[in-house]
Order: sequence, then structure tokens, then C-alpha cells
Amino acid sequence: MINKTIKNAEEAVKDIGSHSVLMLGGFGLCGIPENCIAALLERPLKGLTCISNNAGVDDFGIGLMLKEKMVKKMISSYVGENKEFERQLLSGELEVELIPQGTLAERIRAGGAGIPAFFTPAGVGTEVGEGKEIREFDGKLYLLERWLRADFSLVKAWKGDTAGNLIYKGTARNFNPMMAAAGRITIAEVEELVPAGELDPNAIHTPGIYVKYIFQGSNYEKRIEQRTIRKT
Amino acid sequence: MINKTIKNAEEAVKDIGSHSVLMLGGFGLCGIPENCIAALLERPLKGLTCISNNAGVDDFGIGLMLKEKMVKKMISSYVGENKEFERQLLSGELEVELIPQGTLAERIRAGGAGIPAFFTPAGVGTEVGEGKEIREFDGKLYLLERWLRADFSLVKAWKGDTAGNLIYKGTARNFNPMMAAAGRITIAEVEELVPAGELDPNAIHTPGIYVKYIFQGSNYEKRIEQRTIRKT
Amino acid sequence: MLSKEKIAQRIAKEIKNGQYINLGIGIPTLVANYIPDELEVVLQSENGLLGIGSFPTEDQVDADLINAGKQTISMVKGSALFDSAESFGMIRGGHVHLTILGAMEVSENGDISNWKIPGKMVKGMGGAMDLVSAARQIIVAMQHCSNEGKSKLLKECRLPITGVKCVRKIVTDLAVLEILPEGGFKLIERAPGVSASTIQEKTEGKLIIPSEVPEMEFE
Amino acid sequence: MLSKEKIAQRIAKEIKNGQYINLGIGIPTLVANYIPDELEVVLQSENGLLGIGSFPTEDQVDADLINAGKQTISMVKGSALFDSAESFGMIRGGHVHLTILGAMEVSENGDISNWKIPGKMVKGMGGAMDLVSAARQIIVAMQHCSNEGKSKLLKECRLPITGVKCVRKIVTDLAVLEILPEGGFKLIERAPGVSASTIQEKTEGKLIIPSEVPEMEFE
Repeated sequence: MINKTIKNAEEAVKDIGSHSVLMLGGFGLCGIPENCIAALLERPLKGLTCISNNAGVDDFGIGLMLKEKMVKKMISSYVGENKEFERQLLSGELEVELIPQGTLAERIRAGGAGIPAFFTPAGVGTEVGEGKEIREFDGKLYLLERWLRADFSLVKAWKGDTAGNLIYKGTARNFNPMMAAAGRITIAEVEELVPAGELDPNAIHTPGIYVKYIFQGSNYEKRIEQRTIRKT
Repeated sequence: MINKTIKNAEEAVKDIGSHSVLMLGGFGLCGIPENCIAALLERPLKGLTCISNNAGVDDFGIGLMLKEKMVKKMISSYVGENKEFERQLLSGELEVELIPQGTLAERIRAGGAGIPAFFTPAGVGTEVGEGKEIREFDGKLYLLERWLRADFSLVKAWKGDTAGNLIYKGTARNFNPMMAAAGRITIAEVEELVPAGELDPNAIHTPGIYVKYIFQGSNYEKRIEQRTIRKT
Repeated sequence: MLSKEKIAQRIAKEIKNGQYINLGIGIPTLVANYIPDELEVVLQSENGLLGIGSFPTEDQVDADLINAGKQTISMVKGSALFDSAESFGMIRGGHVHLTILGAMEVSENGDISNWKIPGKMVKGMGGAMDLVSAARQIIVAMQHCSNEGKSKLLKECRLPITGVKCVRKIVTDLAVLEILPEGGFKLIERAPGVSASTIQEKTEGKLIIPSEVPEMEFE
Repeated sequence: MLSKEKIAQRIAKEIKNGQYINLGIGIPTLVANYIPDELEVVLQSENGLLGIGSFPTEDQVDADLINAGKQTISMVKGSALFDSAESFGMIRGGHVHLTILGAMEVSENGDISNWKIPGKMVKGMGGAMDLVSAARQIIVAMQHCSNEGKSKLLKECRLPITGVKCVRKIVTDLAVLEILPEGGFKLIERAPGVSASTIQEKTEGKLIIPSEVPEMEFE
């Protein structure tokens, strides 16, 4: 089995250049590639396009990359919770493309699966549909949407093996599997890296074929945005 | 949690009428809904449209339904291994639509996922492309393909719970998950049915939302088409 | 006038046994607290979970298990986890029966605005456009008027819309209203102590008032 | 003239370290037996497996684990199982590096026919159209001539085609050939003892014969 192991996040991101298109997994701060983001912050990068459902918060996740002014453009579905983001957007420093969350997920899935375009009902009659082809199927209107692909996809999984197979945990799966497939070069960071053969082939969420490099991350903070507790 | 359990295959297929459109999971004879097929054979059905990657063999699987002349039309990707099928086709008794396997899988997935149409490169310049819209994206030609949906989807899983969640085994997964999502009414037969809560939510292949009825099947034959053995 | 909790409580009465339901952020999230125990329903979270449970106890908190509002949650028995493409396939494919979500404006033909205030707020639409384009039934939970007292039930939406002709039912702090296929808000129920004429005053869009409009009832 | 095993053995030399490979039914399946041990490659089966292993022993046979030819198989360490939509997403998305498949005819511009003989055979295309439309590299394994001695390397395919301008390399019982971007079969290697003129005789399409054409070498 092909061994995809590399040492750490620093090695993982060393070939990422300015003006690259990146996909970063996660929903809010859940399932984000913390180690890769930290390593990117150490590099003198500019003009990145980041495709990610959210843009982190002011002091964590992609928010830190925004602070360093590495990001030229964000492609996201929801970008609340972030003041620096709002400032850069309103001042015109940052380009933003907002996409319905399901369309974002499906465009990324299409990128990995070799589907250059598809029709979806989301956004018909709204700003999102402006300039896009509209077509009727069985009496309902749909928009034509294109695939999304990236130069590098940075994904985070719970467990992984040296062959690049990944298993996510809970709702930290979210955008990670589709992004793993849609990156020309996909880098996976995992909480636990095991030898090929130790994961149940039937329980794998991302087959290793999509993953170019894998490493075991460290010091996961896993910050919680809304810590809601029930008392008993 | 919603309980979707029914007693057996007989109860499962009792509402299926003549001229229905059915999807049947499986690749070859691997992962086919054996119990449901057996129960269908006991009913006086006619004019069915069956969407299934293959058409079984002469004396097993969908082949048995062909013998009973229940099937008006097959939508499949590969139909070798079946003499009665070939006879009915050449005599004009049976309509057949052959679809590239990946296009078949994606059209079914699209049906379940609310994507009415998508572009794929498979079949461009061939008979499959005749009469279909062709469009160029990034210098490559693609065909526009429509979704497929069914009145009833009959799927077979390894384990299932009363909430309809399914886990498949080995390569018996194949078309079953997409079909489960693309049926207006999806019936799942499983080798082992457990109470809701006993399956790991992280290991589920088909979420229960897609399944209307579930039952524990019996007497699985699991016939092997090509028994290839290594000696040692 | 109803509190947010009362709006949620009233909406809960719309829920039917066996439904799969997506609850939006805000008042819709509160609806979960009022679903009668005898109903078997499943709550979907568009970030990848079927079977949302209650908030976790202190020692159950798991950063890897949140709802679409980024709140920590738990799972009920029989839950399933999946990725975002599968989740929105579920939504787009019409497998979710009921979507309950908030709105900034609703128009008399069922258009809804809830994602953007030009020049002021740029949070994004999240999953709302997908949900309203595909759910079989959409109920909106909202305040009848803005903080400035202006009606949010309009002839036409002024803010950029989230979806066209998709809202069927609205529960506000003043009333329950249905949107008629030919357009117009039909008054179905009044909040306790609120008169039809008050509701008329606070509704900019076309309001249809039947001869009898009962008050909402709460257990 | 090469046996099927020798054709497979020659094709195995085209395989590079680190490749993900889809092997078709027939001669291509045999290629697996000749992949050098020092190469780390992964075999994909389009019915939902990455990491095909050897045939199982009698007591390992599992009806739920078959390859695309419906043969019982085993899995290597590090395998992954998935559904057919994911499998063809992988193929269509260009993640599979190399596809090796059989053909009934190949034309000098790289068209391939392998799924239908009108009026005679109606088996269907299976996954072949998806594979040839998307794989980065396609190698065809075939007999140079039909049982009746007619060339199967043609100016234009006569049978319904499976894909347009997609074949890059062909290994037959007589020769290794490359299809040139501008069209034409370029003779790369001859089977041991087979002369270029014999190959010319048996090739209907345009054959380009370089001044030196080495014989195939086998270990």
C-alpha cells in the first residue's frame, strides 16, 4: 500500500505558494485543520483564495489568516462571528463570494467527482442566481452551478492510516470529505495516525486515493463557539 | 426515534403495483434484495420498470422476474450472463436502456439529492450521447444527464436498526445507498435488525431518513457468480 | 404579544408524528423544547446529523458534536452522522418534511428575506436558500414588526430575498398566518388579547381576515 | 505471437510506483499477477473497493466481496470500501491514474469499441465509458486480429464506440503501439520473432514504423 505519511504540518504546507486556491474543511470551528492553519501562519503568503464554509473567528481558524492579510478572497456560505472579516470586507480589502451552503457542498463534491456543472433549485430568483443559466425541469426552476476545485485541500480527520484513509468524528466530518476529493493536492491532518490495515475498510469515510499527504497533528485546541450545557 | 420495522418481505412489497418503477440494489448478485425479489415473484405483477445495474442470472435475482414476464423495461449498465434476458430483448418483449455504470450511479444519486440534471463526460461521441445536450467546459465535452427516481427502492444491507439506519458489508454496498435515497418509498431488508441506538452513528452508510420500511430477511443464499479460489 | 418561547410553543403544534424537521437558529431552535413527548420526530442539523438530542451535561460536552448554530449538543438513540453534501442532498431531495426558520421580512406571495442587509450586515445565507428551495413545508418564526415598529409582513420584500414563493405559514408574536396560493396573508389565529384590527394595522401586505379568528391556545 | 499471460506481463511494465489502477475484465485482470513486488500500487474495483488483493483461499471466500468481473477476491491492508457513486466519482474526477481494458476494435485516432455488436451481442458497457472518458492514461490489451484473421486496429471503428480519442497505448499479441496525437499507430515494440512487415500486414489503420523497432523483453 502506498505510504503517504509526512512528518508534520510544516512539511505539509511548504509547497503552498502565494495566490494558491485552498479548500479548508470545517463547519464553524468544528473539524478545521488547526495544525495546517498554524503552519500557514508561519509562511509569508499573500493573495490566497480560501474556500471554506466559514471564515473562523477573530482569533482562531481562518480568522488568523485574515488578520495576517494572507487572504485575497473568501468563498463561503456564512461568515458571521468575525469582526476583522467584516472590516476587511467593508473596506474592500477582501473579496467575498457567498454561496448557499448546500450549493457550496455540492460544487465541491462535483469538483472531486468530475461533474463540471449541475442544476440546483437553491438561489433561484435571488442575487445568487444573477447571471446564471436558469432552466425548468418538471415544472420547477433550477440554476446551473459549476464545480469548485482547489490547488490544495487541507482537511482534518479523527483517525487516519498511512494509506491516507480517513475517519471523521461526530459533526466534524462536514465539508472535509468533499474537499479531500476536490484538491489537486490534499493534505490530511489526523488526531491519530495508524498503520495501513488497522482501520476497518467498511468504516472509512475518505478513501486514501484522495489524500496525497497525511500526518498526525498535535495540541488540538478544538475551540467551542457556543458552549451550551444542560444542568442535571 | 421513528420505528420503521415491518414483519417480512411479503408485507414490504404488498403495495407495489403493476407498472411501478422499481430500483433494486446490487452489483451482479452481490448485495441484491433476495427476500423482496422472492416476495415479488409471489405477486401477479406486470409491466414493471426495473432500474438495476445488472439483470441477475437466468435462475436468480432479477432473472427470475424476467422469467415470470413481470418486467417491461430494464435500465441497467451490464446485462450479460442471462440467456432469457437476451431472448426477450431480441424478440422485442423487453425494452432495455443501457447506461454507462458511472452515469447510472450518478443519475440515481442525483435523484435522491434533488439534482435534476448534471454534466458528465461518459458517452460523449457514442450512441449514449445521441439526442442529448453536449456542452464544453474548460475545453472538454460533456453530456447533460437527468436524474432517476423510483416509486419503490428495494435495498439490501448487512445491519440495520429500527430507525432505518443501514450498514452494508464489503462490495455489497454498491448501488444500494443511492437507491435508498432515490425511492419515493424505500424498503430495506437486512441480515440483522437491531434496536435504534445499537449502531455507531459514525459508521452508518444510509441514514434512516431515506428508509420507509425495514425488516430482517432470512435464508440468504448469496449466490456467487465466479467462485475464484487461491490454493495454499 | 407572544414571547419568543410562546412563538416556539405555538409552532410546535404544527409538528406531526413521523416528521424529519430542520430547525433554524434563534426561535426555531426553541421549538425543540415544546415537541410533545408522544410524537416521534427526528431533528436534522444541516452540518451533518439526524437525531439532535438535548444540550449535553458538563461532562458530556464534545467539541466535535455541534448543531448548525455551533452549539454543543448530544445525539438521541438511532442517530446518524454524515457529511455536508449528503446533508444537503437530503434537504434538496425533499426528504426533510418541515423547515422552521427565522425571517427579517416575508412578502404576501411567500418570498422570504433573512440573509443580508445591504451595507450593514454580511453574514451570508448559510443553508437557508437550500432549505427554502426544497423543503416540503416551511414555517417562519418572526416578530411581526421591527424594533422601530415597522411591519415585516410586506407586499414585497425590500431586502435581498432568500427564496421565492416558498413560505406557507408564519407565526409571529401577534398572529398565525397562512400565505394563500393566490397571494395574501390569511389570518388564522390571534395572539391572546390581540385584536384583528391591531394585526391589520401592523401588516403592510394584504391581510385576509376571516369572519371568525380564534385566539391561539396553549396547554 | 504472445499468449494472454505474456500480453499481461508486458503491460505490467507500464505501471509506475504510486499509481491507482483500474483493471478491466479478461487480460487486464491478469496484469495483477505481474506487477513487480517493489512497486506500491493500488488496484481499484469499480464496484466499490480500493486495494484488491489476491483470490481468497477456500475458507476466506466471501460472497459480499467480489471484483468488477464478479470474481471472489480478498482485500489488502489499507483497503477502503465505498458505494458506486463514490467509485465513479473517483474515476470521473481523474483520481485513477491508469486504466487497462480490453477492446474489440481500436481506431488510429484512439477511438475504442468494446461494448456492443449490433444484432449479436447486447451485454452493455458497464463502467467502460466512464473509465475511458476520464482516466489519465488508458492502455488497451487485445488480440491484433479477430479469430477470422481480420485486423482490429482500424482506420475507423466499425462497431459502436465506447469512447472517442482516448486510447494512448495498445499491447497486442504482436506488438506494442502508441497512438500519436495527430493519429496513427506508432510501432514501439515487436513480439519476439514477429517482423514489422507482419505487423504491417495485420494492421488496417495507419502504421508508423520507426527505423528501429526493438523486440519486447521479458524477465
